[in-house]
Amino acid sequence: MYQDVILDHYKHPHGRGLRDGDAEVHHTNPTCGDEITLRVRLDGERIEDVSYEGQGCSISQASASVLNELLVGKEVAEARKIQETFLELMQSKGQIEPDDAMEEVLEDAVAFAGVSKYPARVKCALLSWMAWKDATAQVLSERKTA
Amino acid sequence: MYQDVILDHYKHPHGRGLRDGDAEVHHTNPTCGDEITLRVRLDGERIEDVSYEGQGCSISQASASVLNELLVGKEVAEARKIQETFLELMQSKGQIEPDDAMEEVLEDAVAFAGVSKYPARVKCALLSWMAWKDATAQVLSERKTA
Amino acid sequence: MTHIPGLLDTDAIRKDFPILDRVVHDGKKIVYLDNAATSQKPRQVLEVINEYYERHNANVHRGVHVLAEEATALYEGARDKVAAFINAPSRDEVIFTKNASESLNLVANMLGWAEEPYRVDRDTEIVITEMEHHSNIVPWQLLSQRTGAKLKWFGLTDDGRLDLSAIEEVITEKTKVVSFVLVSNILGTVNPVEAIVRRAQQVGALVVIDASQAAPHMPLDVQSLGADFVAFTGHKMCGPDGIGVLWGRQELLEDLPPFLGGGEMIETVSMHSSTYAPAPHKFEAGTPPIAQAVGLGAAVDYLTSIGMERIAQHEHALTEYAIKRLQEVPDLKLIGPVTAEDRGAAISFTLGDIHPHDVGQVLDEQGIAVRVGHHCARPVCLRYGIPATTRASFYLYSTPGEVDALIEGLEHVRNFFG
Amino acid sequence: MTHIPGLLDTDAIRKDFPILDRVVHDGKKIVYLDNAATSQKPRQVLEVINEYYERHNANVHRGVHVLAEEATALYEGARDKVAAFINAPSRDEVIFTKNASESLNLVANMLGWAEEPYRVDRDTEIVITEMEHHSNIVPWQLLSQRTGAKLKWFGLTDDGRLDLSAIEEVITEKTKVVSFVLVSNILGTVNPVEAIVRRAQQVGALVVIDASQAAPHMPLDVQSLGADFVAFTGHKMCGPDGIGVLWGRQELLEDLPPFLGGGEMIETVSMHSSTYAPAPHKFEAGTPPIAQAVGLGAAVDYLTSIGMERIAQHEHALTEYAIKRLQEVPDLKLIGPVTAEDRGAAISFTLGDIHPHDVGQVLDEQGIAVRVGHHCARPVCLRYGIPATTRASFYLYSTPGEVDALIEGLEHVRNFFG
Ligand SMILES: Cc1ncc(COP(=O)(O)O)c(C=O)c1O
Ligand SMILES: Cc1ncc(COP(=O)(O)O)c(C=O)c1O
Repeated sequence: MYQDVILDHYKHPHGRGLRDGDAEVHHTNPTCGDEITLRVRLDGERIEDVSYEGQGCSISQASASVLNELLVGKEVAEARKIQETFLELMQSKGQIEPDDAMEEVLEDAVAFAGVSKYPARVKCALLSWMAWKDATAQVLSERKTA
Repeated sequence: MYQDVILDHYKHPHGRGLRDGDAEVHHTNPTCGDEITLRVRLDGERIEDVSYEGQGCSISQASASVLNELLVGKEVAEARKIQETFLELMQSKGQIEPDDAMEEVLEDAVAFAGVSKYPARVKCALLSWMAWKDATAQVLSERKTA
Repeated sequence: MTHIPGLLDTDAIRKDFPILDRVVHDGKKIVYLDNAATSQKPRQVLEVINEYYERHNANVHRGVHVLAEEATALYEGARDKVAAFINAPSRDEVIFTKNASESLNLVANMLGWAEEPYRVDRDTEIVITEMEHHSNIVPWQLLSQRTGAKLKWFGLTDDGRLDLSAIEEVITEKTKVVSFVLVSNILGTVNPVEAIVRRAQQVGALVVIDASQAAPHMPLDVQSLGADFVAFTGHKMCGPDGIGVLWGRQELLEDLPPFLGGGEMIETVSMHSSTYAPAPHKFEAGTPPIAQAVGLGAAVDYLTSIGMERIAQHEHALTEYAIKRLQEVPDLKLIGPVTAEDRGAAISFTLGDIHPHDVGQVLDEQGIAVRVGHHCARPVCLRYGIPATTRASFYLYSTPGEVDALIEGLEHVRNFFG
Repeated sequence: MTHIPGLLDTDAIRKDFPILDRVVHDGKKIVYLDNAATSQKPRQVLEVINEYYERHNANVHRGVHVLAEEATALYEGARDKVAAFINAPSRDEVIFTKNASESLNLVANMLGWAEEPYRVDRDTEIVITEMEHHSNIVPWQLLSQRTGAKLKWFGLTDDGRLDLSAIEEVITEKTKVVSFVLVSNILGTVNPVEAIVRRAQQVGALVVIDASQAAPHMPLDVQSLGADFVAFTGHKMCGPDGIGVLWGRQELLEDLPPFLGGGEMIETVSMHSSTYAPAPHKFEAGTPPIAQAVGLGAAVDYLTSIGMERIAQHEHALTEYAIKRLQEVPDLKLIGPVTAEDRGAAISFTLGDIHPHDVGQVLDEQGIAVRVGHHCARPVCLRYGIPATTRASFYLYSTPGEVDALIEGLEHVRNFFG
């Protein structure tokens, strides 16, 4: 499960640290103590920044780094598609062998395919993604009510 | 377990029916619905009568009949000894083979030796004896306080 | 051998149950007719349990090592199997308990501690029936004593059925919960679920069904029952001891408070306060009966491989035959429905004046195992003015030959005490 | 092989545990160091359980047939064995539950529903400690929420011991119950029972001891502990899942109200009211975990045949060795006492910045099974400002070779993430 890509992101995380955002969420994985504070800044439909801070295992840390790399700069709709694809992969219990199409969508994130075989670790990989989804939804719903 | 003596007492019970007494008790065996109402009449230290009515299995019925036959006319002290010997036999889990001495004390009641091997039935055999003990204690304690 | 249509191939089935070869009392092969108390276990279940302990044993959840992952997959896999067996809309609605009694107590306690609109308190009413097992009476008596709620019940007709004639007065606007047995363990009666559920829903009461004697014997579909909670127990359905099930509707399980507190049921704990995991885990405090759940999963596989419809058919045919034969025994009186219609395979009776204890004992001497007593349903005995009954109860491995043995045994009992 | 005095003949013992031959991850023999989560089961226990199901299986109590009598004798025989194992003054003080969590919830619920002088209510206080397992925290939190009683606790010292310096302020005249762990499952700490019991008795508070991590590992004598209730769990002491024990003092069990209602726990039931059986049955509603109790009886026989003193000595020697070796690992920090004195064989640690999940996972790849996380004792992690720990825990079959494997494994972890 510890692909080099994952270890690389773990040791050299992208975009780590908290910067300005339109919404902030705090998610935890109570069973292992993983935590993340994550902020999203949108410019219209474009994701301008995803900044984060937290503690956790290599999988959750690397996953946040990959998320930052993948989603910043994308439109929300596309980012959602990426998030859903990643979720699908992680819930596959090792049954999905990522093909080229999936690799095109997920880029580095396909390295997490192996993690999906470890039920106890799937939550680690998903932590930052769930936080991102939540934060984005908050920004959008605040906009609506504003 | 069904010795002829037991079946005999079951079919032709001694002293069944409620007559005058100095104390009355009602005991039940909730697990099987056996019930007995029992009265004791004492004349000084002598047991003048043990009368009873109830419903229950052959073991509990026969045991009450044997009790009546054995205890009526005895002194309380001697009856207590008999009751204790019977209790000991019934709690022996089939380990006691009644000898002549025991047979002299218990007479027909030695027939219940086999019942002691059946934990579920020991309570049936003891029901009337416990009722008798209880009723007798009541009479004696009432006398004291009177 | 008597030929009766609808029977299973019991020759084959009996080979799966090692205990049925047991010989008692100097050479008498056991005739096990105490299935309503507990069922026997097939090799297929015992092997799975052994295999679990010998190869995969670990504590579930949160473990990152192979054994913990395997144990978790097996335990949660058992939940999937049970969910499929009862056609639960979601696996997360299946809670593992230690037995049906705990399942029923769990519901009673949840409702006592719940917020509105579920809360049972002094202004509300609880409805049960006179044919409940003590495990579906005492928890409600305790709840009623502790909350001040009024406990009401449906009485019984002379022929062993629920008397629903006054249903509108029994289940009222004040009723918060109606709990009743699907198949009576003492009378054999199969109760009319629809009529009761309809009335309960009219007044907005929750419905709890005690399916302890149904799950082992017939197809069970919690969705078509229309209840809110369904309880049953593993040991009566070819599973091991120590495992029960409570199925509950998801929204309810989300809204209702936990019962037992401890490991596994929490989300996060500090000394000052805790939050709880989502159902089913919220209701599974402590190390669950892991091997037992896995065993129950294997039991469900076993039963499914034979087919619950086929099992029900087998038992129905056997019950019909047994009732017919029992009615030929002089002085024998059935307690409960006297036909096999809407009836399970537990048959209670009295035999003249002979006390059930004596009936059971003399049958036992012939190797025939029946249960005697009030069968944890004493109010039924009170209702019919009897101290106890003798009960013969059948399962998928029971045969007409065993019914015949029972009849012969009863003849012997009559002669013995005649 | 390292030679250490005081060790058991693990070559012989390991032959009793089939799972220890299990090979994982392409050829690595398992090194099972997750014994604080659950123990493995010897053949001797598995055989007894199988024999029970294959020859004696029936429901207990009230049965007049051979199987029911055998099952009852085996079940009640297990109670005798457990009573002897913990030196209980009476067998009737031993209650079988489903696990230690249920045992602890049972006590908390009894005290909530009790009459005076036991009743816990808004004017009273409950005392626990910061090193409790969630199963000894959440039941008291629930009781406190539901009754208004105040929940207080002893904090921890930096070296992983109870801070009893303010014992007179923590346990006061208002304290109704003090519940604490004998051996911590996360820190390994063995707590000073006498000091706490003495103070509790001064103020007339009941004492509950969670012996879940003690019963498997050392002689347990409920009389010399001086507590009122002692809880432990079968699966951690070579017994099956699904069985726990609550020992309680007879007078208390007589006086206190029941918890779960149902079959087996009653004396007599009518629709209007019920009376309860004497303890222990009063607290054993429904069909108990029969085969599991019988299995626990066999486990107790097994442990006794080896000798609890000898087991304690073995684990002490191994713990001493493990602590020494672990301290040689760079960046490794023990969480809990740093010597083997007054310490059980569960050893928690952190390894630099490497998250315990990663430590556990990489160890697992080498076949080494440890547990990572908060070990159902999250307040301890909060106290020491860490998200989680890695925990290695030993038992009677653990060897110095396995300690060495752990140390090597940790070196590999460091290199991997270094
Ligand atoms: C100290 C302690 N208390 C209580 C428990 C709970 O035991 P169980 O999960 O068997 O209920 C455990 C184990 O998980 C424990 O280690
Ligand atoms: C109808 C019914 N309900 C509940 C129960 C209780 O099941 P358990 O004893 O497994 O809790 C039983 C069996 O004893 C039963 O027959």
